[in-house]
Amino acid sequence: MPPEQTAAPNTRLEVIGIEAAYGSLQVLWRVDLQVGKGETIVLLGANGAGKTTFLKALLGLVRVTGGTIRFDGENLTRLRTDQRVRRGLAFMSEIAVFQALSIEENIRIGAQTLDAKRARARAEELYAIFPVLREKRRAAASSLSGGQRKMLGIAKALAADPQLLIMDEPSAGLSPLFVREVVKTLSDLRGHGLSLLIAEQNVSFLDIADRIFVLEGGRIGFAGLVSELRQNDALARAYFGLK
Amino acid sequence: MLSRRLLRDAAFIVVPVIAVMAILPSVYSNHLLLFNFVVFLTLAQGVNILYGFTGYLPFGYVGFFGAGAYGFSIAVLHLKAPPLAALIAAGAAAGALGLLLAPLLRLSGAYFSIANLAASLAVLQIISNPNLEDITRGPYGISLSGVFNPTLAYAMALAILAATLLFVAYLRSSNFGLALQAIRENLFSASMAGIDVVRARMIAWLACALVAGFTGGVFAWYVSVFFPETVFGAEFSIFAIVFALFGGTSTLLGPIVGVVILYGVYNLIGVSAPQYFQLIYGFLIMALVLFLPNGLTSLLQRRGIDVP
Amino acid sequence: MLIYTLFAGILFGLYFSLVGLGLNLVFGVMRIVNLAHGDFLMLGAYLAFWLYTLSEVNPVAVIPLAFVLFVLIGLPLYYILVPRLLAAKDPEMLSIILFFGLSQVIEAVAGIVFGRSERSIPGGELGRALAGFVNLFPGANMESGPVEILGQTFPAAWVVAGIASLLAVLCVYLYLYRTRLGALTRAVMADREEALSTGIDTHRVSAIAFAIGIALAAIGGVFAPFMLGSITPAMGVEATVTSFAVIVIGSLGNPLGTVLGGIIYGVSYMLMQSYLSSWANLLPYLLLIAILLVRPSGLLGRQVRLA
Amino acid sequence: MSPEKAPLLTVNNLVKRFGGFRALDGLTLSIAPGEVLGLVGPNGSGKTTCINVISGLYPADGGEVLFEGKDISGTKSHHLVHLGINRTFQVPKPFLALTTRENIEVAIAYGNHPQGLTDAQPLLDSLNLTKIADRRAAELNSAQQKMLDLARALATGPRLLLVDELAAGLNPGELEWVGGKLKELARTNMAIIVVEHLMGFIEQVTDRVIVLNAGKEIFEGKLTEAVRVPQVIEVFLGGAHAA
Repeated sequence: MPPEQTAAPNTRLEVIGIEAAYGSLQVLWRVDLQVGKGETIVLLGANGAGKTTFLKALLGLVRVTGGTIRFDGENLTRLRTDQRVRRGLAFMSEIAVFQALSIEENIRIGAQTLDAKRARARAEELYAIFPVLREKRRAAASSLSGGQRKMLGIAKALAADPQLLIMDEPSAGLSPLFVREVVKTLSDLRGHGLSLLIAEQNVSFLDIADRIFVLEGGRIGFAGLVSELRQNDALARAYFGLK
Repeated sequence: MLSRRLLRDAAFIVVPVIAVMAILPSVYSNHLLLFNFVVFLTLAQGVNILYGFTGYLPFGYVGFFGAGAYGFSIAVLHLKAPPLAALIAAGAAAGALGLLLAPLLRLSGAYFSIANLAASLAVLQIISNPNLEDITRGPYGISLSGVFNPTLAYAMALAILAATLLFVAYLRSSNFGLALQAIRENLFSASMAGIDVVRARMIAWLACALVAGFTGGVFAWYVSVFFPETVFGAEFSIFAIVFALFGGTSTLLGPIVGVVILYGVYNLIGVSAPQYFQLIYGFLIMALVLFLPNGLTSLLQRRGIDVP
Repeated sequence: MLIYTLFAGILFGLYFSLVGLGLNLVFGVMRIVNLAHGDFLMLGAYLAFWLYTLSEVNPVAVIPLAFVLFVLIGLPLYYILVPRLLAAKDPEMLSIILFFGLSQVIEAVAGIVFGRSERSIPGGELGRALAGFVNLFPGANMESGPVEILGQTFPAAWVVAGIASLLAVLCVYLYLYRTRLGALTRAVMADREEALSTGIDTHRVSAIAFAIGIALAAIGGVFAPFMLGSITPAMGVEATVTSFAVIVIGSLGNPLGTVLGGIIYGVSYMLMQSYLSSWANLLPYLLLIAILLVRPSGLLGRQVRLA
Repeated sequence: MSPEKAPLLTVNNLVKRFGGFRALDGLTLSIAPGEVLGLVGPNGSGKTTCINVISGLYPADGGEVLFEGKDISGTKSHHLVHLGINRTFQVPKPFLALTTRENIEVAIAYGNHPQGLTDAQPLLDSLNLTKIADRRAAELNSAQQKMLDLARALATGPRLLLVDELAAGLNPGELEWVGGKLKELARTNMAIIVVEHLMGFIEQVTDRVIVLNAGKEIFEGKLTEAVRVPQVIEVFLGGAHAA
C-alpha cells in the first residue's frame, strides 16, 4: 500500500514527481515523497541509487528538471538554497562540518539566520544536548573524533531551529558503536514537531523510522511502513542485492 | 582510417594555407604584415599543441619565442653562423629552455600558467640585464644587418608554419594525439591506458617550445633589428593564446580562423588606434570566456559537424 | 647597512602584504585568480595622483575614499563576471583568461583617460601627513621629513605606507575573525559546497569579499607612487605578478599567510637592492617559480601540484 | 586460496598512511590466476586504497606487493599496465571529450595487449557498447561509463583485474549480466579482485572474500561463512540487525 498521495494537513514536505540530470545523464525519475510534521522518514538505497542527488535537489543544490517541491504548502522549487534554509529546512551533508573552523563557529554559522541573541540561546540549548561540544567549543572541528564530528554536524544543522532536518548518510565513516550513538541522538530529537528525512544504507536507522522509502536506480521502488518492508524484497534488493 | 584523415587535412587545409601565404607576397606589397600573419599562424598552432591537446595554457609562451630570437642572434653574432644554421641554434635555445622549465608541468592549471608567465619575464630580465651586454647586448638591442634577407626568411617562416600545421594534423589523426587528449581529460585513466604520462606531456611541451623557438629565430632574421622588449613582448603570448582560443583549440582549423579574423581586425583598426584596439580586445576576451569558452568552431561542433 | 636593509625590508614587506592581501582574499573565497588585481592597484594610484594634482588632497585622506569607491565598483563587477565563471567547468583556469581580458580593458581605458606618460607624487606629502598626525598629540612636535628609527633614516613615505598596511591587514583580520559576515566568509573559504548546504548565500559573501579584495588593491595603489616608483597605465602586470609571488610564498587562500609572504618578499627585495641591485628585478619571478616548485603549497599549506 | 596454483599477486603487510590515518594497516593477501577475490568492508575500511596502491596510484608506506614473485612497489602505473595489471574506478573516469571507440583505441594503442589486440570492435561488442561507439563519453550514462571503464581496462589485456565498485548504480539485470562477464573472464585465467558493497553481487561472482576493517583483514573465506562470524556482523551491520 503506498502512503497517501495528497497533502494531508500535517504534511510538512511534499515532493511531487521531481526529476534531475547531470548534463545528459538523468539521475532521478519522477520521485514522489512526503514527510509529515514530526515524522521520521528513512530513505534507503544502494550507492548510486540517487539518494544524495535527491536530497541535494530538495535543498536546491542540484537543479531539478521537472516536478515540484512544497514545504508547509509553499512552492520551493524555484528558490535558492539559502532561501529554502530560511524557510525551515536544514541539511546535514556527509561532510557535515567546517573542519577548519571551531566548534563554536560551526554552530554560529549554522545559526546565521537567527538574530544574535536567539543564536546564543540556541547554542546553549544545543550544548545542553551535546555536552562534549561545550567542553571543546574553542577547538577546531578537525580535532573531534568521527562520532563527535557527526554530533557537531547535527548541532550545526539544528542551530537555526529548523522544522525539517535532512541528513545524508549520518552513519558514513562511523564505527558501529558511533552509529548506535547517532541513532540514539536522533531518536531523542524526534517529536517536538521536528521532521527528519534520513538517507541511509545502514539498517540501524530503521528503528526510528515512521515510514520508509527505497530509491532504486533513481526511482522510488518502495514506500511504506517498516513492517511492510520486512515482508517486501525491495530492501533486500536495494541494500544487500540479495535475492 | 586515421592516416586518411591526416591526408585529408593536409590536402584541404595545410596545402591551401601554405599556397595562399606563398602567393600573397607577389600580389600584396605589405610584406611585413604578411610575415606577421605567418608568425601568428604558427604561434597560435604552437599554443594549440600544448593547450588544445594537454590543457596547459602557456601564459609565458613568448619566452620561447624570445629565446629563439636570441639563440639565432647570438649564433650569428658570436659564432658567425649562417642564418640556416643559426635557426638550429634558435630551436636549441628554446628546447633548452623547455627542458629547464619542464618541472613546471607538475603544477596544475592556473599555477602552471602563472609560473610560466613569471618564467618568461625572468628570461627577459636576464637577457636585458646590462651585466650580460657582452653576450646579449643587454637592453641595447640586436642588429643583424649582415644576414638581412627577408625573402629567404619569409620562405623559412612558411616552412616552419607548414611543419607545425602538419604536426597538428598528425596529432589530430594519431594515437599520440589521442593519448595527449586522454591525459588532458584524466591523468589516472590515462596511465591506466598504458600511457607514459610524463613522457607524452614532455614531448608536447618540447614541440610547443620548438615551434615558438624556430619562429622567434626566423622573426629575428626577418626584422634583423630589435630590442629585448620587442621579442619578449607579452602581446606575442596574448595574441597567440587569444587567436587560438577564439577560433577553437584542439582543431586544426580553429586557430587559423582565429588569426585570420582577429589579426585582420587588428590590422584594420589596431595599428592606427592601439589603445582602442586593446579595449576591444579585452572585451572580446571576456566575452569569449563568458559566452563561447570553446571558440568559434564549437558552434559547428555543437551541431555535430566534425571540424578538422 | 644590514640593519637599515632589514628594517626597510620589513616596511616594504608590510606594504607588499597589503598589495597581495586582496588577491589572496579573492582566491581564498572564490578559488579564482584575479589577474586584473594589479590594474585595480594602478587605478588606486591614479585616483591618489589626480586628487593630489587637482586639489592637493593628501594621499592618506584618499584611503577611505578609495575603499568606498572600489567596494562600490567591485560589487556589481562580481555579479556581472563571477557567478557565470563559477558555473563553468574549470573556473580557476578560465578566471585567468577572463580577468586578463578585464586587465586589458582597464589598462586601455586608463591609457585613454590618463595618457601613457609616467606620473608621480612628491614623497614629502606622506611625511606631512605623518607629522600632522603625530602633532595632534599634545607636546609632540614633529618636522615633516625623513623618520629616524634605530639610528637609521627612512623616508617618511615608507614608514607611513608600512603603518597603513599594517592597519589594513589588522582590519581584514578583525573582519574575518570578529564579525558575523567574516565568519561566513571563512566558512565559504573552508568549504564552498558545505557553505551552500548550510544555507549561506555564498554569492553575497563572495561579492563582498571580491569588492574588499579590489578595494585593498586600490588602497595599495595609493601608496604605489612612493613605494613602486612612478605610475603608468601599464604597471598592472608587474604588480599582479608581484602580488602573486607574495601570496604564493605565504600561502594561497590563507589571507593572513600573506603577511608572512609579504615580509619575506620585502626583506629579500631590499637585500637584493642593497647587495645585488642590478638583478633585483628578477627576484619576484625566481621566488615565485622556486616556491611553486619546491613547496607548492606555500610556506603555510595548500596543494597545487598534480603529478 | 586454491593450493594447486602459484599466486599471481601477493601483498605482504601493506601499510598506507594519509597524514596520521592508517588507511591500510598491515594488509596481507594473495590471489591466483583464474580466481575471483572479493574485498568487502564498511566505508573507510581500506578497500579502495588497497586497489589504488596495487595499481600504482599511490606509493605504499610499508610492506611489499609481489606480482609473479617480483616486487612491483614504486613501479609507475603505465608499467604496471604493461606487466598485466589494470583496474576500473569507483567513479568512472573516461576521457570525456573522446568517443567511446577512441577511449578504447587509445588503451589498445598504449596498453601492449599480449595477444596483440588491434581493433576495438570485439570489446565494443562484448560489453554492449557498439550502439554508442561514436558518441562522446560525456554523453554516456553512468552504467555505460562503467562498462567503458571496464572495456578500457580489458583493452590492455590484464592478467590481474581490479574492479572497484562496479555494481553501484547498475540495475539487477545489468548486475547479473556483468557478474557473468567477470566469471567468464576468470575462466580465461584472469585473476580478479572485486571491491563491492552489494553482497549479492559478491556472492554471485567471488570464490572467496576478505573482510576488511580499519585497514586490516578480519576474515578470509567464503561469504556464506563470513555472515556467521560475529565480528564481521558487528562491523557490517552494527549488530542490531544481524538477522
